[in-house]
Amino acid sequence: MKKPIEIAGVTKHIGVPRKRSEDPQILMGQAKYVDDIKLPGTLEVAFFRSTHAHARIKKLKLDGAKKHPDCIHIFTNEEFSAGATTFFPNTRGTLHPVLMPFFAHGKVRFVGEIIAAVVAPSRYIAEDIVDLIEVEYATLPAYNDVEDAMQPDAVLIHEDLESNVYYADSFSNGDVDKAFSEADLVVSEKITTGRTSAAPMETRGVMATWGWDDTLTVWSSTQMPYPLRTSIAVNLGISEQTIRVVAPTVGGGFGQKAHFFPEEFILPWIAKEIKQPVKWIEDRREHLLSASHAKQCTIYMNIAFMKDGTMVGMKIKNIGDSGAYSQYPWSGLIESVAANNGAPGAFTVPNISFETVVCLTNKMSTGAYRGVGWSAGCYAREMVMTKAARLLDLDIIEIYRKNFIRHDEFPYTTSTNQTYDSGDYHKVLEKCMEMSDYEDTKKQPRSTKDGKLRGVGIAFFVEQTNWGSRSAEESGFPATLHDTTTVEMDPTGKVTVRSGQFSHGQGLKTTLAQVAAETLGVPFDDVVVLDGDTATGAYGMGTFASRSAVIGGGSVIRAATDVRNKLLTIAAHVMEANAADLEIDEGKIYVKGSPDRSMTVAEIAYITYYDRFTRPDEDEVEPTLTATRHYDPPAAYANGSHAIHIELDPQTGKVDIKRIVAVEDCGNMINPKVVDGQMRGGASQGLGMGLLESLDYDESGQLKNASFMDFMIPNATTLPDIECAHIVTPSPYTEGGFKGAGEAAMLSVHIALSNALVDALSEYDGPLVPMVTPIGPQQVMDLINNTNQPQAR
Amino acid sequence: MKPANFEYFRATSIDHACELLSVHGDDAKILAGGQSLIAAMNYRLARPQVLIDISNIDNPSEITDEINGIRVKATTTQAVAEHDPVVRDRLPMLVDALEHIAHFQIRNKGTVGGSIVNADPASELPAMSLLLDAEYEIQSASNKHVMAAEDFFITYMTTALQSDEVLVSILFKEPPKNCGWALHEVARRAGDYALVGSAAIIALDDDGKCAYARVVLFGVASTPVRAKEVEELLVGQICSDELFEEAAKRVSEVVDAESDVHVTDEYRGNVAEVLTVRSLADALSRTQTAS
Amino acid sequence: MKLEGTADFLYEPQDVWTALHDVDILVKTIPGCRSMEPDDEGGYVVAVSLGVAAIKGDYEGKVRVTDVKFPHHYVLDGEGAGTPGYINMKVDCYLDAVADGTLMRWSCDAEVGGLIAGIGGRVMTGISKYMAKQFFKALNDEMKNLFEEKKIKSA
Amino acid sequence: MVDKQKIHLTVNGTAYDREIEPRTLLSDFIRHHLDLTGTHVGCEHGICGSCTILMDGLPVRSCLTFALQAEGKAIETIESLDTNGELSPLQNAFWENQGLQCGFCTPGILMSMKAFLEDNPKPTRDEIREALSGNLCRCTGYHDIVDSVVAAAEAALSSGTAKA
Repeated sequence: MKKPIEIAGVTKHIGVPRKRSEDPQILMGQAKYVDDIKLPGTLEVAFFRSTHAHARIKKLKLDGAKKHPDCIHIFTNEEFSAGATTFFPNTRGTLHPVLMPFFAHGKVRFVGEIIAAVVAPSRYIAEDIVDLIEVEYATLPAYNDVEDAMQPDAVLIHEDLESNVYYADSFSNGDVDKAFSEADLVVSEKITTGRTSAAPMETRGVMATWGWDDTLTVWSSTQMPYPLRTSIAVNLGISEQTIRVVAPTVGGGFGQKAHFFPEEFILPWIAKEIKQPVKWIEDRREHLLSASHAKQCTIYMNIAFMKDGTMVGMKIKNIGDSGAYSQYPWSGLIESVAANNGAPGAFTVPNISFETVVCLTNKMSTGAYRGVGWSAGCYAREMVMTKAARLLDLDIIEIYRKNFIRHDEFPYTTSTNQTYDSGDYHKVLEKCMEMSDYEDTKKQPRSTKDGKLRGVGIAFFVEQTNWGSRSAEESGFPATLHDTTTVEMDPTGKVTVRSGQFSHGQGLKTTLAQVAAETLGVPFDDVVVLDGDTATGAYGMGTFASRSAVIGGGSVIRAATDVRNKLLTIAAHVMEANAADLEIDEGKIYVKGSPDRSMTVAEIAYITYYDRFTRPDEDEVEPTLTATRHYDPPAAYANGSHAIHIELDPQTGKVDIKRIVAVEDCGNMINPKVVDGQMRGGASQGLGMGLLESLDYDESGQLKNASFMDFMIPNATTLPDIECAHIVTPSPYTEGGFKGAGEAAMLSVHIALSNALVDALSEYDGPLVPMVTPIGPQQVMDLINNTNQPQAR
Repeated sequence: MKPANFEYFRATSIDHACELLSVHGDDAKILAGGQSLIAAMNYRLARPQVLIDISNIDNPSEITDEINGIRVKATTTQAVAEHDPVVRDRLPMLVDALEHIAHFQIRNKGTVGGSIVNADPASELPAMSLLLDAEYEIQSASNKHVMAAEDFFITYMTTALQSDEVLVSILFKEPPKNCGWALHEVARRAGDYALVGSAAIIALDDDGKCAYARVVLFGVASTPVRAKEVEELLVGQICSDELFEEAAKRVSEVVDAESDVHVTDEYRGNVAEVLTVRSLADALSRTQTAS
Repeated sequence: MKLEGTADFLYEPQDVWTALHDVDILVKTIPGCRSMEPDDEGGYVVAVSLGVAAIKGDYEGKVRVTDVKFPHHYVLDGEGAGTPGYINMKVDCYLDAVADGTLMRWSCDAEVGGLIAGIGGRVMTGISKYMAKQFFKALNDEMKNLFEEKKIKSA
Repeated sequence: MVDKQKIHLTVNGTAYDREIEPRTLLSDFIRHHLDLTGTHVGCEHGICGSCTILMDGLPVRSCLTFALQAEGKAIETIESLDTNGELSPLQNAFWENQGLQCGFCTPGILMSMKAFLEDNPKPTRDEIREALSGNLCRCTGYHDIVDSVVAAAEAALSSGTAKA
């Protein structure tokens, strides 16, 4: 493995909590999101979507709708000539693709599936016309629960499959049966995690227009402009270089917008058919019905323990709920495959075996959402560990310490063949315990004066970050992922960074500029980062899976280092010095030890471009100061810990969150303020999963809470301040020693919450350990009512 | 999510609104703050063909001090009522309830009358109407009449208000001096509709017996419910936690609890009992400090 | 959505049965019923306007009576669709002779889809119960007019 | 087809006369008729608060208001806060304290907080959270927004004016 580049010079920019350059325009309401972009003559699209979860379409009646005076056109599967798939060639060949058609043909498989697209002068009118469309359905049994859909006699959701299970695999390492037979305690539980949605505040949206020269421009609220461009080219049969994809300001994605959705192909196609720009802005109901869902798994978790808390074996069956289709590019395997491959977490689990099953149901398909797989997988493992701790009369802390991978064991290859690069788990845990007064709080009485129950919970996570090809491989995804950056220093010494990453809230315009300024030795304000537009960036996979700081940052370091070296070579020639003796600092190049012998970066840049008499010969050094570099790094594993204090009302099941502590080790930080922001945002989403969020379907496949009134995400009173701290163990493998930070932030919050609940109820007969998410008042009361009254210890 | 077409009329007065209603009848809906109606229209659940907007009549917000209580013009925004000095002084429990309605941005536009006519069993003002023996002044083109809040609520979003009638004002009666009151609700987040809510008023006579009691539950059944059976058990008695628990047991007889996506009917029944005990206890503690 | 209830009638089961199968009576008594026409499959095509307050919807659908055991039991099968969504339901009805007339026990298993399912869920059960109540009240009133003389003079 | 109706109102100090369909939501009127796209639409049923604007000085949901209901009213939107590109103290506090990430919810939050701080120039963190509870944010976990509002309050007090 190549040794990472040392960042030269004094660190003036990396590690600085600077404020974000993208913010002023947002704060002034000047940032442009998809729906803010106006093209003259733009028509609007509204979709007619299935109201049935599983049915054959007997008759589609468009006559009434077409008679509407303002109906420009109605498109259905019949007119949609292009290949009807959202497949992207980026997953295992053996897997049945289970593709989502752009338009339903023959049958519908979930409520919200697209049947027709109406084009009209405004969204208002388009919806009037949608109301006039009629369908005759022949209904089929709908499946909400994977374990019903798995039954041999279940009706097939996709007739070209033999069963609703389209993926089943198993893995084993060590002697699991022996471990279980020799263990002092085996805890076996069924854990189910709720179906949720990333629910970014900006819903999805697409606008498309064709130029006079047959070039296509697509604006989409996406996290991955380049893969989307390729996918549009492949699926619509357009040559890729004539397509420009722009991701303008995007109002959050969290993984959900790192997919290809039918709308992103339908709109460009419609624009071509009707020769006018078209726009579709998803409304919130559409969003909850038909933007990818996440995190719903049914997990049978069995762990074998010794009396002292040592984990000797783990047996898992993880059944992923794929929804009605496989969502690409990641496929419906994303939850359960990622979960099982990361099953050992922070622990040495010598003997492990798992089964991974992915099953179809009649719901919107499951896709990526912050902490993919691990949110559910870790929860299952940890709830079983928590129950074991109670049965063995240990604190979960003792089980953690007993089983942690020690800092002197890195690099450490887990029993599922993931190679952890770095970390100091004990140190992070101690820090979190200390900040949260964990041990002292445990000594306090549970009951408060006003009849509430106090509880404190802690949890620990390891997160695989920076999805390049190798991270993906270690998670069980044979995907090819990498990124490219072009660094250009122009004749005036100013710097443009062209990135394939794309910032939609993460502040990459700031952090990537910090990395470039650091590497080049120029002032921060001299650097501009271009992202989100395939016309001005460099081919990259986009921003998701905690990858951008590491892969984007790493490729910036590589390209900027090339430019820096070239700059120094030329400066050495011009200044008649030895390149090795030159230093660059904030735009000034000087000879080490004698700062009076100096020139500015701008002077050298000018000479490089415009003064062939002064600069070295072309055959010695090529003119211009540009470099393009690529990066596909080894996996790097972040880790961290959350602690939560709650007050529980045992009569109503209401949980109040009193304190949240978050400690994270994401290696070297580029901008600690941005990292804190990630930690706090992630904590809130983790809490949402643990406390509130659940897309509830009824037995006939109807989503019962298709609104923000009943599908609840945290508001400002749901959670308190979030106290953050950082432990830094740089990754020895990655450029800059960075590890990812984004998803880690939500991985153990819901676990800490449940542990706090367990602690609050620790004086009840039990142990009472929740095996579900979310835990609303109902679930808390169910937990309590399954037992006798409190008993004095 | 865009509303369907409708014809829009801006009423200059309540009389004008009634006149318009008599013309357009069943197809017309009154638009006040619109904080529930417009949401339903955006979803196209509601598709009235005619909207009669009373939010811009002359001085829509009017609160008058009357001998036996406070009269609030139906078009008064919840925010105005919430901050009105007279209301704060004479009906603090109403202020408490108003503060529980959604969020301040909603209360700036949502009206007192609108929330009552919308008759969501989980919302606070219908419950307060029962708690404060409210009387509704109702008008149509042809007549005016007064209806007790008790007779007003039929089921979810369904009231005794006829399609040609407008709610003009609400008289919230002032409970006995030195009474104590309390409101408790469980919601999943601040500002959400109550999963279960309970409000109570208690006044004591000179020898410390319960002379007056009001107990109301909301968010539990298909309408807000006044729990007379509970009140009867209290009046004339010396208040105690035991008595409250005894009385609260009757809640289950009074309410026909409903299930939804958040909690079961059983949860609602049990927690209604719990919150009733709490409201009563807090109300009592406030009576003692009141005089 | 599952619902059940009972209704008392001061008439013999066969009279109640007659009323329950009389199209004119049903049109008058089913809340929001606009029309009910026999179809060629032995059932009826029904048009109803259902809803509360501003939330109203027009539905067109079919009803069919099956498992007929005159005058004690039948099943009402219905399906309807309209802009707010669709409703499929099966109502199981038992008519038992009791001392002062007939006791009707009914249980309804309804599947509701579309907008109302996703947004109106919270109110659906309550509203349905209320409409059932309305229906039986209206039915009793109708029967008064129709066969008052047959009314059972209970002791 | 329903006839259009006349509307007259002022937005950020500019008077506008337009003819619109009665069903036009104020949010769409501001965004698409006046091209003031800083006001965002996140749910269209009044829960998320992204579309919050000031109507006669009071924060309201522009998605739960028909444009015609704003007849004769004075509307303020996010575009009114800065002075020729110079951030207001409130905006600046959000920049300094990273009170935003993706920024979609930010305009609604700024307009809500502007009004809130005028009513309550010296709020506690809990009061701020209560006031923020009508504006959903999916990115920040709210902590940094609360910090921003605290900072804005302090800035306003030290500069001797309650105006945020």
